[in-house]
Amino acid sequence: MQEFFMILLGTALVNNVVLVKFLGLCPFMGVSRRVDAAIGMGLATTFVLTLASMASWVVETAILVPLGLGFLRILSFILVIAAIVQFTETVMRKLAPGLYRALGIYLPLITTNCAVLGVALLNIQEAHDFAQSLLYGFGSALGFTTVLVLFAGMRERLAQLSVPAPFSGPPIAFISAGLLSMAFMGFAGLTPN
Amino acid sequence: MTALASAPHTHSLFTVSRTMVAVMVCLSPATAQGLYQFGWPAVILFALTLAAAWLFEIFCLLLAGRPVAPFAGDGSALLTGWLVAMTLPPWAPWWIGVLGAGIAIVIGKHVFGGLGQNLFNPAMVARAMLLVALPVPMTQWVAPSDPAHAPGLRAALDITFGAGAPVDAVSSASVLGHLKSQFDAGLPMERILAGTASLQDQLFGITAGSLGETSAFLLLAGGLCLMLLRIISVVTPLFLLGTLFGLAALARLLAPESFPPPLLHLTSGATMLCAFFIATDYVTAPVTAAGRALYGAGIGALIFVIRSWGAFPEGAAFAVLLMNACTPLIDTYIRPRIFGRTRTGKPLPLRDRT
Amino acid sequence: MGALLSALLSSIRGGVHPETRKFLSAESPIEPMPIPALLRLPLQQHIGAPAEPLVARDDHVLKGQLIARARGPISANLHAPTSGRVIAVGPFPAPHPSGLPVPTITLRPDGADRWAPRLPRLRPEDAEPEEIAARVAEAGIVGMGGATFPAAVKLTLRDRYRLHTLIINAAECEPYLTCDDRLLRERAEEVADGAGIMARALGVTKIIVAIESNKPAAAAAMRRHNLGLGHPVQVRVVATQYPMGSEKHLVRAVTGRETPARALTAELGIVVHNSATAQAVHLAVRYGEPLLSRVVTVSGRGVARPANVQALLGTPVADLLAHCGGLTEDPDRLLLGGPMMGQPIRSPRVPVVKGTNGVLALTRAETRKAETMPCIRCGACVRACPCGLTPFELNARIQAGDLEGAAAVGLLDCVSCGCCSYICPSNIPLVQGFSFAKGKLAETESRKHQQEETRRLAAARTAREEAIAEAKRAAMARHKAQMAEKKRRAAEEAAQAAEEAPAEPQEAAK
Amino acid sequence: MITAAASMSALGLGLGLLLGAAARKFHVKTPPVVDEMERILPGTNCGQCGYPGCRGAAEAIAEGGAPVTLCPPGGRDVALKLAEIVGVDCSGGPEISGMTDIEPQVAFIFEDHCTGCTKCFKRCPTDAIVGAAKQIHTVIWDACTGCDACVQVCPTEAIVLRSKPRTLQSWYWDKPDQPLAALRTGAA
Repeated sequence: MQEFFMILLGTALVNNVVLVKFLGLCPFMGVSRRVDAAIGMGLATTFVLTLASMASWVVETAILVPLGLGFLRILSFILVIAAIVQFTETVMRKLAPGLYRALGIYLPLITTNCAVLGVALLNIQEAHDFAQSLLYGFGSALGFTTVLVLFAGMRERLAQLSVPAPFSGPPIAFISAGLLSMAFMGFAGLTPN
Repeated sequence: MTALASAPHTHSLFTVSRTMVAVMVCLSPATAQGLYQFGWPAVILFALTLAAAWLFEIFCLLLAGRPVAPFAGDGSALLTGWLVAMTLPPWAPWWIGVLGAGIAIVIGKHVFGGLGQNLFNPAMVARAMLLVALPVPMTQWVAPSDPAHAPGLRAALDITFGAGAPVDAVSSASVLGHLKSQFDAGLPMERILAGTASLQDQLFGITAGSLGETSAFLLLAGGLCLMLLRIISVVTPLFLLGTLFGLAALARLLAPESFPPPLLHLTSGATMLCAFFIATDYVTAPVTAAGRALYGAGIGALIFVIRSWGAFPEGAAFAVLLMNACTPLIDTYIRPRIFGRTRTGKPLPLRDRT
Repeated sequence: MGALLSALLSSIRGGVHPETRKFLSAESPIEPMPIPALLRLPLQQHIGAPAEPLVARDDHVLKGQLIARARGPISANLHAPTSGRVIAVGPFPAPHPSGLPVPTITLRPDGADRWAPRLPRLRPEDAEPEEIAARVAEAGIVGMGGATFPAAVKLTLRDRYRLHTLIINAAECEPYLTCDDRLLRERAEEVADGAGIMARALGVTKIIVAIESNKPAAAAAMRRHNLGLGHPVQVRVVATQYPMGSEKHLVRAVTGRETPARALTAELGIVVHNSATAQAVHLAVRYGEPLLSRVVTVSGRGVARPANVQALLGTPVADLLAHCGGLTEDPDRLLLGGPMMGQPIRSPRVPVVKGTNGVLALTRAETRKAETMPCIRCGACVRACPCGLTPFELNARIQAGDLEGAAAVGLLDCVSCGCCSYICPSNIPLVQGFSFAKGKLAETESRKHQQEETRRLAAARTAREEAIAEAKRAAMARHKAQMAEKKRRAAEEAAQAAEEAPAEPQEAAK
Repeated sequence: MITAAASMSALGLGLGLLLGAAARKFHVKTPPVVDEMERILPGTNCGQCGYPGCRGAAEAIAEGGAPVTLCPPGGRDVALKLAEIVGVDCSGGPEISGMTDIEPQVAFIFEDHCTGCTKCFKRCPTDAIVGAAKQIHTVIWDACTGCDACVQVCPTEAIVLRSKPRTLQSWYWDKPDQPLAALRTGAA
């Protein structure tokens, strides 16, 4: 049990997928304008990422390895992820239309979110079994959501400030993200890997 | 008859510069003890950092085309420079001080738009950036020397501006650094504790450590008098020290051989300075009492986590930055209850006879 | 000791403790004032619709004569404060920071001060509640604490709500003002009697007079005269804390019950009236005297001799200041009401109205005006706000232009008491920002409402146009049909005529 | 190579079927956008946007031909609401913040020039002008939208557009400028 907790903590905080591994930066910058949109995006990505880690592991062990099609790994993973995102989109459009409009273009863009594909590939690279890859996917998604919501809170406050002209808008957002990433370096060395 | 202004037409005596001056006065005992103990190099470094902070402030104000007089005089730049200096190693070279002040004032404060607008505590931004970028010069601790054979003024100038501290002078690590290195080397906790300074020395700062962080007792005294002046609220320091002490005591109970006694956490490193002077910084802390409690507890817990398992011996800087990132969210969701409304904002039900 | 004592008394959340500076005028008794040369009486001295003037230029009026009638349910009558000649009924700058002209009756007193026939005296002990309410409305009495809500309307609340308590608000938490204090000390029995009359009109048995702990003499005077129309008047000393005088906060402090947002205190069964209103009701019901004058505190370091003056309504501020020895220096602020919520005025020529409880001339030392610095999020305003709002966040959103965001965070629950601006270490004019935001939101709201109205008008017009066009087309069609009919009939006749016609010529030819 | 192609197409086919089922199960009908937009526009068909009435403007925006800031009487609020529907994210954009809310303009008739020719109240889209033949006309300010249709048609140019006078009730303090806070960044 202790080992599972280490994986979860490790991927969520220590090797945070956005601030340490620098994956999934475009939705991180794109959807963090409002906190409620950020929470929606975080939940959608968590749903997709967890499902994608499991599905990619299944595809890997069930199809690619027995048939020796390792070179098709990225293609098949992208196919699976795209299907899951499309499924999420249809579900969200029915159940949460407000959130659907708030996320706008960024919902289908989860397919191209490098964090999702990155985590799936990392699962394979570190030869996780099914449970580990599920936890790894869920942990990194949790890290992504936490950082995204934190950053959305910061950007909402930045919008209220009167930042000097050369820094107003995206530049100050990038500087804040940089400082946030530096703060996350405090977690360095918390877990072995 | 001056131009018309809206109500109210009178004001209290509580002003910005008054609060900054009060904080600096309460910081001075601990600083004085640190400067006395680490001799002339520390004094020069301290003065340099303050001056650099003030000059950077004026430079940024001129660059932004804003009136200099009211800001330079309000002492906020001096206070930031002071806090940066307090966290530096006493005999660090001069450019560390200037660089720290520059980062704090320019990146920490003026990029966000000046006083009251920064998201992160400027002093902690500087300390974290220096710690990450220059690990070696930032961890050169100096044993406290009695003034009899401390370096003279000329020698001090050489240390700060010249070749840097002579090698033999840099010996014992700070309490936490000693703890971290020995523990990683696998020594049992009891032997490590025997090697560190006695509790009494740690309390009064007769140990190696940063320029102003050594004397926990004087910092505590300064913090309490700030509370009496009602400049800072009791909530943040109470929850910070409480959570840190609680977690440390719990860990000590569960695994005595791998955790130091809880009191050591309070008296060592930047805990006291962080609890009373950094975590209570108005601009980057939440506003409501409940928000400040959560903020203080968060910092205390993170300090404990980083010190126990993290790579850095001193976790205060990162803990503060992480909780600064949470402040906007805390302020959005933890709000005072509006008069005549329930906590969720709907009008009170009429049958409610409370 | 006082502070300790007041801490034990019921206090409210937040609030500030400004220097009261009531010592300037607390010891000078209420003094009458000679009739000024001109009286200017705005038609709108109350909340609600402005009154309708009944007099015209060159009319001669007597003291107490009705010169403007209330218009609509929420309005108030206006009476001539003294006998004289009406020299103008037209626009005159209002006693308001905007200085906008409002319709005003200007009266030149003739010095005779002859009374018109007064309203018949009423024995309140056996008068019907409706009778009392009618008399109060007839006398044109409004809330004298500054809110100026027509008092009669409040007295008719009895049929809609189950009322059980009447609170007389003598808290007077604004610094400098001592008019309620003096009123209680000198005319406690009138206030008690007025309270009793109002209690009878409201049908309540419990009467509480709330007085701040910094006015012990007033509390003692009120305890001596504690019988209002037979009902025992309970004197309740509350903590000296601004804004204790705010209606909802006083109810919270005295009875512990919190009025739900957007609701009246009457829904809790409690009605609050100012002590001066009670005294005015006493005069109106017992002696048939309408509201003609009121006690005004003239104070501030800028005034030579601070005093409490029984001034006629419509007295120009300049005359009032002259009566109190004039100004010692050019004041930094000249305002009506208290320093916390008072309104600055552009010139001393504007008149005193029913809601003016103070005229202050404040010097620079008292206003402590200083440069506005940026907000450092110190949270002092959040602690000071009695309504539990976050003023610094409201200000940040308003400055960034996000007024809807400010409204979502509680801007509309702000009562503009001034505590946040008073305590702000950066001297930020928070209340002015909130007034701007509320005004702008109201303006946008009314513009949106007007857009809907104009859309309805546009739709109605196009519908009418089509109806007219339709009718015209129908008329044309009918007309064409008739013409066709006529032509066809003419053609038939012509055809018949043609058949008969060949027969006739033959006869003629024979 | 065949196995690769076969497995991929099988995978693709399977997922496709899954999505088809999900799409049918979660189908949702979206309201016609044009009607929604028309309801937001003021509806006075004043033509200041250059399109034939508000319906025309709504259709133009729907096709994407027209910017959301095309309606001056609507001001910023209408522009922001339209932007939300169209999904254009320009809350901070220059043209939205540049659209300062113009003071509401209303028509004003100079009585000494008015000859009572009734041309104007026939043209007024909201019947805001009151008058009869040979009688002096006047404008009801609450009903007037400032579309200046009457100004163009008046033979004696007796009508001029003027901002609405402020009353004591509608007066409010102006926004306190905070000079020392920081340089304004051009935001509204």
